[in-house]
Amino acid sequence: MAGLAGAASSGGDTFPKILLHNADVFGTRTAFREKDFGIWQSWTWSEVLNEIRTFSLGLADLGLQKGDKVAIVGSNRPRLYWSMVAVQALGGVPVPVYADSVAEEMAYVLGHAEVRFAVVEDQEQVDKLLSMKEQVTSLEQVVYDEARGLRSYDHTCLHSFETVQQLGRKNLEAKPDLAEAWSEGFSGQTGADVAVMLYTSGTTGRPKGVMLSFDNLVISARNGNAFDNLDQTEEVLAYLPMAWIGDHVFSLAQAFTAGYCVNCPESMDTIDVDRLEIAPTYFFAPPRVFENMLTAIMVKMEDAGKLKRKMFDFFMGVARRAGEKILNGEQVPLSDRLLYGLGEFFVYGPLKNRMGLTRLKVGYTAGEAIGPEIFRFYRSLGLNLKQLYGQTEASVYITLQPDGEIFGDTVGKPAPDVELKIADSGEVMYRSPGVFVGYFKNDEATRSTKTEDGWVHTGDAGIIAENGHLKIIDRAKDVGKLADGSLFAPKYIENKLKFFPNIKEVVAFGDGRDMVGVFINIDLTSVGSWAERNNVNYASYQELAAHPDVYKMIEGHVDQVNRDLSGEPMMAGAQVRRFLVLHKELDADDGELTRTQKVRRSFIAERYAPLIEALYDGSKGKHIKTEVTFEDGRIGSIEATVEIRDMPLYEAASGMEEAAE
Amino acid sequence: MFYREAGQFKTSYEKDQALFPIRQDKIGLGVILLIAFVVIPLTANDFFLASIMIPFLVFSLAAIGLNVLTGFCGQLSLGTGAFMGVGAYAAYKLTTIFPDVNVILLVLTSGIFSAIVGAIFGLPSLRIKGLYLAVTTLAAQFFLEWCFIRIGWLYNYNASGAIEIPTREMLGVVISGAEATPLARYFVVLSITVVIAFLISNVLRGRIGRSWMMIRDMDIAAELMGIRPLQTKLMAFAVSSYICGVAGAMMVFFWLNAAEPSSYSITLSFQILFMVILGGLGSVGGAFMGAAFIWILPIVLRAIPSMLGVDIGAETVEHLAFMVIGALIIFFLIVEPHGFARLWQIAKQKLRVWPFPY
Amino acid sequence: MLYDIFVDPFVQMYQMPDFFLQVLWEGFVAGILYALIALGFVLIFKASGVFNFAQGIMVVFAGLTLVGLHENGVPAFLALILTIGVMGVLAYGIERVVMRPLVNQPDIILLMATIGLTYFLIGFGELIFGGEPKRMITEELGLPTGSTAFEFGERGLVILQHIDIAAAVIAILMVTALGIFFNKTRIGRALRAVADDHQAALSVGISLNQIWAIVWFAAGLVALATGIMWGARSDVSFALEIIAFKALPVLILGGFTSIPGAIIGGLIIGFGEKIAELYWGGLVGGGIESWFAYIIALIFLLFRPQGLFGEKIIERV
Amino acid sequence: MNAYVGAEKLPVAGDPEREELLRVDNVSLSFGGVKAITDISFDILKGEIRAIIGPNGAGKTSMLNVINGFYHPQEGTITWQGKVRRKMKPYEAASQGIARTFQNVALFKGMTTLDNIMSGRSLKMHKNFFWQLLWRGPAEREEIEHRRKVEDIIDFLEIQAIRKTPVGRLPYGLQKRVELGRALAMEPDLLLLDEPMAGMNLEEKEDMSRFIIDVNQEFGTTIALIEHDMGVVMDLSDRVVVLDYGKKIADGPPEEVQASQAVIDAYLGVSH
Repeated sequence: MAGLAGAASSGGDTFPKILLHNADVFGTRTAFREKDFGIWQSWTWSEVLNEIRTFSLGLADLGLQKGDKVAIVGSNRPRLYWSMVAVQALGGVPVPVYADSVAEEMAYVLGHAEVRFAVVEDQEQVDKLLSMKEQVTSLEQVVYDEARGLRSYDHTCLHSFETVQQLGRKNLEAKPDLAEAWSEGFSGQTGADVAVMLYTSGTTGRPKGVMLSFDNLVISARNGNAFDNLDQTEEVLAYLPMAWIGDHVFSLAQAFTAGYCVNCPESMDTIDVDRLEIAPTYFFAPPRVFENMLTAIMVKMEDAGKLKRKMFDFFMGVARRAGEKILNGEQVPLSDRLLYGLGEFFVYGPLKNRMGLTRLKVGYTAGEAIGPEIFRFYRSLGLNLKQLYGQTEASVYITLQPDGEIFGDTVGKPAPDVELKIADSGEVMYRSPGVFVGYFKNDEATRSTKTEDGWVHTGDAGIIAENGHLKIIDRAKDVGKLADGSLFAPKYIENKLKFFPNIKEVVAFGDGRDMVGVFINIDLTSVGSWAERNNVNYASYQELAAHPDVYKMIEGHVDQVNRDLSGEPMMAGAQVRRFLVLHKELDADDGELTRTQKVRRSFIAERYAPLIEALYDGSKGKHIKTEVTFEDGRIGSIEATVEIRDMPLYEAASGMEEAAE
Repeated sequence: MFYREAGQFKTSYEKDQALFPIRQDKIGLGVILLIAFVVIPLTANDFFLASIMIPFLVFSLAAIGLNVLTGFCGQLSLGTGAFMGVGAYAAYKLTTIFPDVNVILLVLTSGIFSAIVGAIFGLPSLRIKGLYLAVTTLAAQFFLEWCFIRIGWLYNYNASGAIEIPTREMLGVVISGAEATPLARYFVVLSITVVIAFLISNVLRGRIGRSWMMIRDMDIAAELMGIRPLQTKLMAFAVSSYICGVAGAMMVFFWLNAAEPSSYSITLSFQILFMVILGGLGSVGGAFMGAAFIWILPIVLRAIPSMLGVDIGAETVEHLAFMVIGALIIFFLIVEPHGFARLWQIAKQKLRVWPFPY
Repeated sequence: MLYDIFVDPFVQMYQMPDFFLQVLWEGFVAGILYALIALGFVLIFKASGVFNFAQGIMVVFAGLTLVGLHENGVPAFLALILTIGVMGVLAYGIERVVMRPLVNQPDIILLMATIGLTYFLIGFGELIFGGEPKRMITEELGLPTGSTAFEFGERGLVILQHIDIAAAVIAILMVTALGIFFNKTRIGRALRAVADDHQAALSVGISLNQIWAIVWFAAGLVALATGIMWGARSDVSFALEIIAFKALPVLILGGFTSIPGAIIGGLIIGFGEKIAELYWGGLVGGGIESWFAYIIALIFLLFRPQGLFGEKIIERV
Repeated sequence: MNAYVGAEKLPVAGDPEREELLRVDNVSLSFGGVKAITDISFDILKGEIRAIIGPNGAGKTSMLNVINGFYHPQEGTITWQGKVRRKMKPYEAASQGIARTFQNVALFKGMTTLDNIMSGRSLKMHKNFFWQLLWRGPAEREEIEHRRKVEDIIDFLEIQAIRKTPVGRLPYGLQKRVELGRALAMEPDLLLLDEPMAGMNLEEKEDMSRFIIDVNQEFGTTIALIEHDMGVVMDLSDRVVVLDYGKKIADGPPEEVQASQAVIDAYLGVSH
């Protein structure tokens, strides 16, 4: 493995070893910060070593053994990150779990992983774990970070983070050579040992536990650091779920290998302010975050004064024309360069400042396709935003966009050390040092995903373009054919529609049918502000969604997409024939979305079967009643008559001309 | 726009509670101080120093003093002029009694007398609120003014009834009296004003400042939370009067050289009150802005006709200036009752969130 | 010393009763005039909660307009009517330009606005009429001049100026007229409704703006009367503005909203200050008139913060 | 894993273990002849949540005002921590450990959330004027020491996002929460809450109830509260005293009080 030589030359091959190294080399540099009690509480690397060591020793005292699984549940907090390394130092395996998953989901994961210990954030999580002690019989000890409300609980098996650390500290005082012994304990670990188990949320079936070794993570992280020249001076904001591979790599693996600082926000309410304060130099977000930021910008600008809006529009025009070229180092007329400089002062700079991206060195978006308009918007401001394509099974990195080779519709070239190929079925496959060890207690799945010689099925259909960049079309299994044989890639259509800010979510149907029909979810922020400006009155989401003016607007968007599709030879056959606007927002609480906010197609097909039926039987509308879960957990139902509209189609050849008119 | 705050995060309460937590503000303040201490002395002529800057600083300090009482503690006072007078007469008597003591020290000491007098006239504030309290401070104004006229001892029984400031030196430089250069006086006034403004800002952000604001915002709640109303109000009266007293002493020592009782009349009280209101109640920075407006505007107004080459009698100009000032005061009260400080706050907020409206 | 303070003045009063009576009369007249100014304050405060600092300058302004018009050849009575018209325009202007945009602002802001108004009127008045004192056109208006001396006791003499008698009579007439206006007329009742409850007033269909214009006009008329009376005693000059401050202690005594309070307060201050000045003032060098009224008010406030006729305030949380 | 001892409350009424914190004996209060409170006696035990309920105008707020020294009763005595107290100023009550919130939020409108809660620490801060002038050194250290305590409260009440917002701009529900924070900052022995949930929606009420219970359990603070929402009162309180027209008509555990005929009559408005 080529990349390993340079990257792994220092620091060690497991996180506990890297920790020792960092405490030594970066001792006084800040390693973690957390906005807590109003200020950014900070820890240097040597302090972090100390914290992790005492906690680790405390866990050992509580009886944590090599090979034990430890659940980590909660939002991004330094202590939870430390817990993972503390567990690893004892030879245990941390299992981060999505903190907002419902008890049932969590119980399955914890039971499957056979966790013995759990380190959790607060009372809410403790309650959740206590409620599932029947399902999770292996669970013995629970450690919590936040003591609030837990005073009166029985503490025989429940410990606060501090008391565990005190335990460790006491032992350390009693036996001063314990520190030495602790380091000794993990010096024998190798890169091949399992470092962490991450459960993939999976759009279908039960979650699977992906076992990643230290090598997987450490080498991938070092390659990533080298690729973007990341070093100990970076600042990142850890705000994505800890159970997600993205966060694990960015906020732990890369942070440890590069030695940079991880900042945990105060709460999800304050994230915008926290990002503004920290101004991360390396930022990672799914497209959704960028979309929301852009929507917020546009909505706010709508409320700005006329002059300001004019100025904004003018300079955004300049940015569209010249911004990306300047970022890519291309030739730009002097006048545009000057205007861009002016725009930087008046608009781009302040805009980046408000988003907290002033210091951004490189930003990534991944997880889903990002709208080309959105992508271009950020890049035209001079932000080095790039796309990457990755998976839990690959320790994130499969392909990356190198600096200067940014194309909106592709996800980049293979990352360092990654081999890529397209299977005969059209499915993308890869082989890399980051390839996972296997699925925990699920050899069958492991075998069907990972070939004997180490190639992994991504499950995505894609093509490699002439310039060597990978282009993803859809999930391999979702790509289907219409009854007339034309290619139907639902995600492709959905994404095209979702790139309109007014549309939040789309579900396309058509496999095996004679035409394409779609469900559309409007974006409440965007459409709501549109309604306000246009004096459209509405009392509820449902009313807004069914409003004729809204329908008209959406119809325009669908028409635009059909035109676009007609221009692409492979996709022209699958234009949208009929659509409807859903009366309720798709929601993870109702099981319609995954916890990472991806559409659960089959579930929706089942739940809204009558609507699908109506899409294809030519009716103009359909009455439907749907069960919903309210925020407080109550179950209720809403009903509505949903209108269905027909759309004209464009011919594949003439579509181009019409579009050009 | 100029406020690019991304990346300014606080890792300690010390920094979070700083007077100017935003870096750009710190830079701005630095620039202002640089101009005040270096650029103006190097470039300005005597007229500018003696007729604009020195009075402006003196009034700023007095406005800060009144602001402590009215803006922060919510107690309306119309006796500022008299409290300034107490400072002036006290300082004058002190130089007579202790001719060898540094005059700056005496000016600073004179404030203590003013503080005592202020606290005495603040006593009724325990029972009296709002406009009624204003009347009691008017009592102080007229009573003290009368004292300045009738008690000859205060002005050393001069035939003129005025106090005249003797020449005093510090470090070999004449800083008071007719021979003192405007530059020397400017430096003294500037230093005292800046230091007191800084010190009082410290008080205002701490426990004591908070207790004043508690009384101002909701006196009943404050009392139920353990604030002793009388002590707290008296302290505000004393501190406010101290600052006004020092300003009053500076007024005669470093600006006018001589003063009559009428220098500290009710007109002065109103002038200072205007500075506070237009500058913004409850803002130290606003006091400077208010003082600049009220002091400098008439000078500019008087200068306009001659600049335009229009030949109008000096008296007419004076009358017109009065009208314009009166009208502008009403105009600003209507536009922004919370004063320039609020206007600046709004502008600053706009700059911070630029290009967004909020 | 103690003798000078506690005994001697009373001995004097007894020994020279004519002088004492003269002092009382002086006090009475001063009191009436203070009361008239205070009345102007009360009218406006009652209806709009504005502490009108400009009342003093309005007195001067009214007086100057009257005299100024006459100087320019306008017959006295026509000048009087025109002046009333000017005060009406002024009241309307103030309501439109100053009060209406500042509605619902805190007391202190409104107070400041009236001080701003004072500056404006001083500048405006001086611009038109010049800064020199003018003689009031007392005779031209048909007001009495001269004086009558009453013999008192064996060798005593009390002198009553006719204009003072006229002032007293006019003041009494004015108060009576205002009393009738407030109690018997529709607008008067509306004014009282506004004073009691703005919301209620609105709900019975009275325009607040109208009412404010009317009270400012009424205050303007009172100012005109005060200006004539006071001008007849001394001269019409901007120095008169200072007497506005005298109205403050009067208000404190009488309460900010009570018309009888203003009268009684004015008299107390008038009597008190003259007696104190003439019998005790000499002990401390004289001139105590300038602050004596305030000290009375201050002492009074400490015991009765709500004034003579104000209602007791019960604080609630 | 062992079951935890739940948030069940220990019975308080008549519990000899519990010390008496405050006792009101035969208190009567009138304003200019109008009787607001007539001959009322009750006690508050350490660590309990005591509710004072009654129809509008029953004298509940007056009762609180008497307890914290804002009104002085014409008759009767108040025994605070074993000492009978005479006429007492409100700030003395505060310094002896009685804090309260108000029916109509009485926050310091010109200050931020943080400063409002800091103001609750006033009694515990002592650095004199001259240290304050200097700021650096003792005054700053003291300020920070108390800031930490205040940040604990902000964290406890989950109001981090509004820390530096002027309270005037906050919605009503949050203002009430800030006010509770301000009272908590005084670390009182007795916390008086005057209609802590007035004007709140269901969700806000639930939050507030949780905070009240948490305050009582986490800090052991004794709480006396006035509340209209009977459901809330029954859930929260250990004992309830019912007033009507300034007189006490019932006193006891919630269930008992709820069943009392006098109480039912009072709430239904049966004439006397």
